[in-house]
Amino acid sequence: MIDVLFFAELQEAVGQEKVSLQIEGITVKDLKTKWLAEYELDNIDDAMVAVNEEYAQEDTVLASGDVIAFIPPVSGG
Amino acid sequence: MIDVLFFAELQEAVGQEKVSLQIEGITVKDLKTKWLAEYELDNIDDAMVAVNEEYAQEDTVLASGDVIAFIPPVSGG
Amino acid sequence: MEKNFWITNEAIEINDVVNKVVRPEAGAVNTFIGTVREFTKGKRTLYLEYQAYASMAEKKLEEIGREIDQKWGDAKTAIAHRTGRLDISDIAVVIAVSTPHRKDAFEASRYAIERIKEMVPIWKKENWEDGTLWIGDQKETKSYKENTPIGEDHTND
Amino acid sequence: MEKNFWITNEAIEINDVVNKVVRPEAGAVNTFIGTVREFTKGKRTLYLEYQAYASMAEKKLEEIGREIDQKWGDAKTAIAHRTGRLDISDIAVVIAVSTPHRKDAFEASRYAIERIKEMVPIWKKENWEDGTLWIGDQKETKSYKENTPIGEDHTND
Repeated sequence: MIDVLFFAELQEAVGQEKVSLQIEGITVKDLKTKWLAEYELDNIDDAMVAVNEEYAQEDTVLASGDVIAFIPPVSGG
Repeated sequence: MIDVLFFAELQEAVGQEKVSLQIEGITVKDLKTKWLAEYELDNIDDAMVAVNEEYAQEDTVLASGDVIAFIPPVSGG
Repeated sequence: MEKNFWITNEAIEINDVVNKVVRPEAGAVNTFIGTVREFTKGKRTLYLEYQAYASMAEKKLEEIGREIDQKWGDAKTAIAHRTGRLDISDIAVVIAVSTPHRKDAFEASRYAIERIKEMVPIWKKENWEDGTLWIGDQKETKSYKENTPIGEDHTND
Repeated sequence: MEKNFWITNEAIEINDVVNKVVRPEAGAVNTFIGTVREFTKGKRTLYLEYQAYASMAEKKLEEIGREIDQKWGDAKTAIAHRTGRLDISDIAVVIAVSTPHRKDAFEASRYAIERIKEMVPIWKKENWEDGTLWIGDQKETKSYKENTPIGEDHTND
């Protein structure tokens, strides 16, 4: 199982902070294009991706227990 | 009468903060070379001069009531 | 509070941040304080809402502290960022950097705020009279390489 | 306290200075805090004594505020400088500048401390283990033109 976290406009689009999925061994790209397609997140490709709180590439393979976060363009400060 | 103020090492050399002199119509340069000569202030030429709290040149002519301050190199901050 | 880098839902006390970096070796502390500005390009902000991926944001703030250490040598950094609803003039972020000499403190503090705006997972939602919007304009103003944060931002405060 | 520029014999509260410049138009406040450093070039300071020509110093600090207004437009500045005996890590000076955007706040705050070190009549006396000295090294490190302050200083903090 992996946890997928959403923030800012993505969180509002999904309607929740976290989605848990019974998958593993797929890439971040697969997660976006296949497993999250149903949410129709237009802006998800603008988001950075963090795996276990570190920025990661789209070809990162996800293991069970990973926490994946989609990080829309940040605007702190 | 004019008041002459000293600060930092000049104040310690003179032994007081303020000297009042019954003079007027002289320049700052005269003040230094004639009226303050007795104090043997070796560093007075390193000091800036302020007349009535504004920086002034050595050829400024002093009027009665003026406050002249010798400002050694500053080191605030 | 033990941490030098933290996300909080409460008002930030400037002294709490500064006190973490004052030390005998330092002669200079530079502090950057980000406050909520009422008008941006003529548009009036009523209030802001800040959201953070708090655990990751604290790690990234710590990382900025380490970057500063490496770049400026003898520097000590503390950063606090607030989340939740902030009204006009409320403090959103406080950065404090102490160094032996002032030039480094200015440079490192500036570096910290630029890095926060590049890569720390914190978002602000504008609440105007006529609507709301999550802000995040890197797409227009900065280069992304493979969706990891690089480049310089040009946001406003 | 009404003044935005002041010399004081008491401890300076950072908030007192910052609060004078926080305003709805500002999104950024830069603060420079000068603290007493223990070691300078390997020599240990026990404490410092600051002396000021207070009335003129306050005028000159105000003048720096006006210079900042002219150079950066929408900026608000407050500066407090302490006099008397200061121990290690005590705060000697606090500068706060608020501006709509952060770049200006950093630049103006840096400008303020450089100008203080050039031309505000304040002096510090070093008290080391083996002696004392009024500091003031413009003669060696900066150019004077007819004994009025110009040029850039290179002092330490």
